[in-house]
Amino acid sequence: MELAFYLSGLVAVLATLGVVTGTNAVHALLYLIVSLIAVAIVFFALGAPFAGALEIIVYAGAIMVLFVFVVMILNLGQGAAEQERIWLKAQTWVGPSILAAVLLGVLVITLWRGNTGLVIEGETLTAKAVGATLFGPWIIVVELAAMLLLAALVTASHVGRLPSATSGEHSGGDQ
Amino acid sequence: MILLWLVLVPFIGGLLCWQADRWGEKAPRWIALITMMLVLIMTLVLWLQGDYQLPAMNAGADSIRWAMEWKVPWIPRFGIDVHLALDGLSLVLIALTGFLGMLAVLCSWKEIDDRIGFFHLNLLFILGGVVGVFLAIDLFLFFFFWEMMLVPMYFLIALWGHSGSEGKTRIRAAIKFFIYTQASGLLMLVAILALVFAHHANTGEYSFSYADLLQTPLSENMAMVLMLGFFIAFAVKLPVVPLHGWLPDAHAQAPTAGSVDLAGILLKTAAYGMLRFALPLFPEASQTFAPIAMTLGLVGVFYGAVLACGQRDIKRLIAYTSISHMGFVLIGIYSGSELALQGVVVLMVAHAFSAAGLFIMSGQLFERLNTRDLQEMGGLWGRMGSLPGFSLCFVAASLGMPGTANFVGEFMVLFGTFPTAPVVVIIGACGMVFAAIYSLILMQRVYFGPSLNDQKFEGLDGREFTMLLGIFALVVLFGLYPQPLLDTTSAVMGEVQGLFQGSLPAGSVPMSSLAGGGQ
Amino acid sequence: MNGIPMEHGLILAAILFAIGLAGLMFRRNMVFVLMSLEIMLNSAGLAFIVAGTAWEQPEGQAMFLLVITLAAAEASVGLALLIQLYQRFRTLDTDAVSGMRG
Amino acid sequence: MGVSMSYLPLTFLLPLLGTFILALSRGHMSERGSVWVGVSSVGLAALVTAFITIQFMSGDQSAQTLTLWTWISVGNFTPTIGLALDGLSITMLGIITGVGFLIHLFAAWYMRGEEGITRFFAYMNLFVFSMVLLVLGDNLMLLFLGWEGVGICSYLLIGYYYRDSANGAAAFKAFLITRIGDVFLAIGLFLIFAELGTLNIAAILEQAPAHWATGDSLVRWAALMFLGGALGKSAQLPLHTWLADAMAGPTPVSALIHAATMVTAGVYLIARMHGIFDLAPDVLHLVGVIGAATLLMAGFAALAQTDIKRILAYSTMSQIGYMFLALGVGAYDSAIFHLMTHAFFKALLFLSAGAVIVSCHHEQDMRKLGGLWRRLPLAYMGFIVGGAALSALPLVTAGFYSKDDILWQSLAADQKGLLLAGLVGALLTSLYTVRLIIGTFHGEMKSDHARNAEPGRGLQHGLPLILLAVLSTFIGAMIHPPLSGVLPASPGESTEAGHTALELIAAGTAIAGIALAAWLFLRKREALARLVSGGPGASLWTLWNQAWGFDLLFDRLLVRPFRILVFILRRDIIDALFGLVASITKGLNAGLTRTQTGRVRTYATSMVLGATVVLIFLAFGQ
Repeated sequence: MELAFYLSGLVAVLATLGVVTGTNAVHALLYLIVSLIAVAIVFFALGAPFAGALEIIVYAGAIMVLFVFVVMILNLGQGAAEQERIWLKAQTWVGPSILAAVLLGVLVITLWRGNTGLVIEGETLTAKAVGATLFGPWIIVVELAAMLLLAALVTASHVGRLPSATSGEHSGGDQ
Repeated sequence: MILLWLVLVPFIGGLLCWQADRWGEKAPRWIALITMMLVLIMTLVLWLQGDYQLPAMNAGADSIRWAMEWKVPWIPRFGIDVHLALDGLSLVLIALTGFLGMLAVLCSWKEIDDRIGFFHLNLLFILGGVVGVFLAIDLFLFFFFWEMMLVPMYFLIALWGHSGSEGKTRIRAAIKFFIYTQASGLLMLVAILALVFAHHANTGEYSFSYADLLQTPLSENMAMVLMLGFFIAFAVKLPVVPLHGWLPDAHAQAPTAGSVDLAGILLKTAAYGMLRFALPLFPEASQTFAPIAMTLGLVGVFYGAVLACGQRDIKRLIAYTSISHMGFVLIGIYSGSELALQGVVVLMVAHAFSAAGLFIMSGQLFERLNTRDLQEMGGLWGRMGSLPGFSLCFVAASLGMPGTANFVGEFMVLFGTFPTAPVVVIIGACGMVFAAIYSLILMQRVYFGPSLNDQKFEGLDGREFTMLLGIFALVVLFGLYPQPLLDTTSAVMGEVQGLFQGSLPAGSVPMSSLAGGGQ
Repeated sequence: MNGIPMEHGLILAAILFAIGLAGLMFRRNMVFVLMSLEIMLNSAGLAFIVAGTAWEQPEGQAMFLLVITLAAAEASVGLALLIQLYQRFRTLDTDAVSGMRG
Repeated sequence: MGVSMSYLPLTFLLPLLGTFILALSRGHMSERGSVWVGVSSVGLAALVTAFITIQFMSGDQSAQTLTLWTWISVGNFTPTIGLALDGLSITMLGIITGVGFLIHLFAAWYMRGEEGITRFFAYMNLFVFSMVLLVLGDNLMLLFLGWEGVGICSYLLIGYYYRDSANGAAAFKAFLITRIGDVFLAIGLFLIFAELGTLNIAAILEQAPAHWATGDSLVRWAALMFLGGALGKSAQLPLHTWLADAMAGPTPVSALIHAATMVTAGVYLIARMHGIFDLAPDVLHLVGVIGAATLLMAGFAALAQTDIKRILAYSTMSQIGYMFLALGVGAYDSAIFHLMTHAFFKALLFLSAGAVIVSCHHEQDMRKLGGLWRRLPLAYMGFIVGGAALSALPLVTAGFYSKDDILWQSLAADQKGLLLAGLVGALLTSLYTVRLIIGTFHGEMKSDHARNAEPGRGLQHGLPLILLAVLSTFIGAMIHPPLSGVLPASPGESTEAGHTALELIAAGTAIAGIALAAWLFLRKREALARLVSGGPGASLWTLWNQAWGFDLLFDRLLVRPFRILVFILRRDIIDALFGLVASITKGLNAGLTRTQTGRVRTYATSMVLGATVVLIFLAFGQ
């Protein structure tokens, strides 16, 4: 169970690195999907099957498909790759990555010194328990989540309307 | 009840003028003139029938006896009430405000021609605020009027001023004036509130009234800090040298009426504030602070004089001369001798008249020559009717020529301060030489010397002639017979001097050390 | 090996978060920015789960659910904006859209 | 039978009335009208003075006072507008109004045709008003009022020809230097009031001996301050540079102000406050020394001047030096006596010079005049009588009696040094007087101004000259000012030793001086010219011409630094300091706006930066 955790953790890290340094949008997307699946495996390894399933279905399934769909609309593919390469010149990514590394270092050091000594043995937390808390004390939060989704739905549908679909207004009108 | 009317009349008059703009050009001017005349008449009536020879306040009496008092609770929770009171000092200064208000309206008869109603509204609101300051005895009300004075003055300079020399715009000058006085007003507010809380701390109830706050015992350095709060607020308005930056700019860019008001009355509110609030509320702190204040006054005298000699703009020159005169006022206030304090009152009145006269003269020069630059003037003596003659008289007054009220005031201050601080007086007396330098420079550059062309300008018309003659008559009258002025303020000054009865200000050089020899 | 100490899980989340953050900062293409955002959100979710399971409490996973809803909502709006950006400026470069300059 | 004091205020109200009428006439007054008002006001004042003098002389000559109203009354500071009449003030009043009237009469002729004559007579009347007040004031505040009024009038009159800025500068300089003297006087007033609590002169003189012991440092300070004030007004050594430039004004002004009245105000002040000076003997001696020094300095300077009026100005300075010398040795009576005779013959000299100048179309340079004695007989007569009185021609001139009295008093007070200075001064005086007369009237006419000079005619021109000429002779010396009760006894009364011997020596020096000068300037003119053009002679001549370089010294020492200071501070440095605050905020604003680049990435990076810093602080901060 630990082996699965460490292995999939490694895969996840490598995949995200691939996403971040990728020049081709579609390749990056695929790397992202791989990383999400690796994280799902980690959840399973940790004994949170409900979360793992959610991750795969909602995250990898729905959101990534959305991304792929958008990328396909804008047919980024190969054309934009050279452009990406120009943008990724050395001096653009050195600064931010150093900064991220420093932040990482700080987090790791604080975690390392934290030594709470908690160890995860791997017994699963069943979806039933999660469901009970969700619809028990956290009922309001779920309602709020629902409202958030509704708001996102409305905005996305409104903002994302493509000109061709509307009645011939010039593109980028003042919706 | 008449006190309330004294405050309200200018405000009502102002509103009337504002509306009267619709009925033609002359209406606002006449209404403004009548309002200020009303204020002056009311004060004169008060002066004649009221007797201001308050018997020497016996030390024990806690309540200070006012000639007239009018009190209405305003915010009872904090002990704030609309408490107006009148005594000798405030009466003299309100009469001065009335007179100078009339002058301001008269001298801008032809000068202001756009938005006349709004101009007179601002002018009368300033005067109303000033009358409020002189009457308010409740510290909150005093602060209310103190801040209320500034806004219309800002508009007066910003909207009707002239653009300054070297491109300094009048908006900049107005803003500078506003920031200076506003910031210092804030300091005073903090001091007032601290005082009220200190009062609350040991009597358990809030009160802003002057009589109560007089009794609040304060620790040594707390009193010094609060006194400094008040002093800085008044020092900016007086103006005392380091904080004087706003006066020359405000004067150079203000319209004549604004300058007359500014120099004539607004500077006096600061001196009044010191005499009414800074000294009585913190007697010991003021005593220890006296030597520093006197040196500041001296610095003011010399700094104002030296800078006045170097100015090219006539109104800036006159502004610096009033800084120099106000240096003497500061010395007189902190000298602590009754003679000097009486001298301060006479000097305040005299400076108001001579500064108003000089500003009206420069206003008329501007109307004729359309410039304030001394380089472009010269040899104007015979070419302007009797204006040069009057300016000679006012220059003599600002010079401190005996026979004018300035001389009486200045010499009383110096006579009074000599026993307590001889060194300050000796250096101050040398200031008289500098007064001669800048006054004669003004005369020399404007009226004498070769004239650029011999074009004749029209002389003074009836209005201007009566105005200048009136002011000069008053300057000479108080120069030769200042007794009525002195009698009205003798009681108040006695009280203020009583505070310094305790000990000679620590820093002063007692007479014997100067003698340094066999007695 | 008797189980995974919580710190390792959290360190993994931190690494993922840092990589996402770096990507956010230096990528100029809007799509990659959104993807890095997703990574960061995902790593936050991971941290919740690790902590939740370490303390054996279901709240961690409940919170994870919320993280996911948030990610979904944010992604949809982000992509909608992306499309508008593309329509309007014919480019996906975030630097081109710097109208709000000082 | 006391003097009817109620008429006394007329002596100064009449000139004041004249000033008002002329000032408020706003230029509608014709020239004849303004002359008539100006001269008659002073004439009437002179009449009133004569009337009062007759009453005073016939009475018991006791001091009388008249208080019009209390000027200021605060606590014990109660100066009043009060007049005091005693021997000293009646003499001064007589000189001011009498000589003043004659000068006004002459001015009517002198100023004919000048534009702004109304203004001239207004100032002259104002001057007479202030001078009378100065003399009659019974307290020091009123004296100070007259003192300053006289100062401002001399400023206005010196700067009368205001078109030429040089005259303005001369007037400015005169007022400024006298103002410095006034500051000393003011400090003296403060000191006296702080110590004695009163400003009334009579009270001061009576309380002073009781309050201070002789030589007390405070009374020495007070005496020094009074001396400072007197030096300023009477143009004595340190504060004397303004008198020579004051000649820029019209000649009647120089006659009235810079010969007869104003410059003697300092002598009057010291004589009036003799009580204070008696308590400070070393300061009194200082007065004598300054008198002697000025006497010599002015004598030499007068020798090397070319402008008639400047010669007379320096001669006035040296004659006042004689008066100070007399005061220094305690001979107050002879100082006032010399003051009176000097007023007569110096006014005569100035008016005759005025006559010459107007006749030669405002030509004042001696080198351009000459040979005028036949064309201008009256002026020549004036110069001869005045010059003789000035150089103290024995027996026949007033100057002889008054100047030798001073020499005798200094001998009696055994001040050998001062006596020697006096004698050398007498020699110098006769030298430059004769040089002046010969230079202007004898020899050949050196310019066309001189050639077609037409003599003045009419009563206004002739009467003053003749009257003053008469007064400058021994007749004038017969008028003894009634100072018996007023001033302390002078040293000369007690001993008579050596009086006649001294008189002979003094007469001898005067005659020798005149003879030497006549021989030098008539015969040896070329030799003198050569001497002056050569090396050492030329530098000595310029040194004397520049009046020993005091002017230059003051200019370098005081005027130039002040001008530099004014130039530096012109921009109001302290205000600029506050301006700094404004500019700093503006700079910050400019800097910060640059950070708003509008790019999303920079905002993200700055957010992360902030977060990291906070995190680091939290993690490792405590």
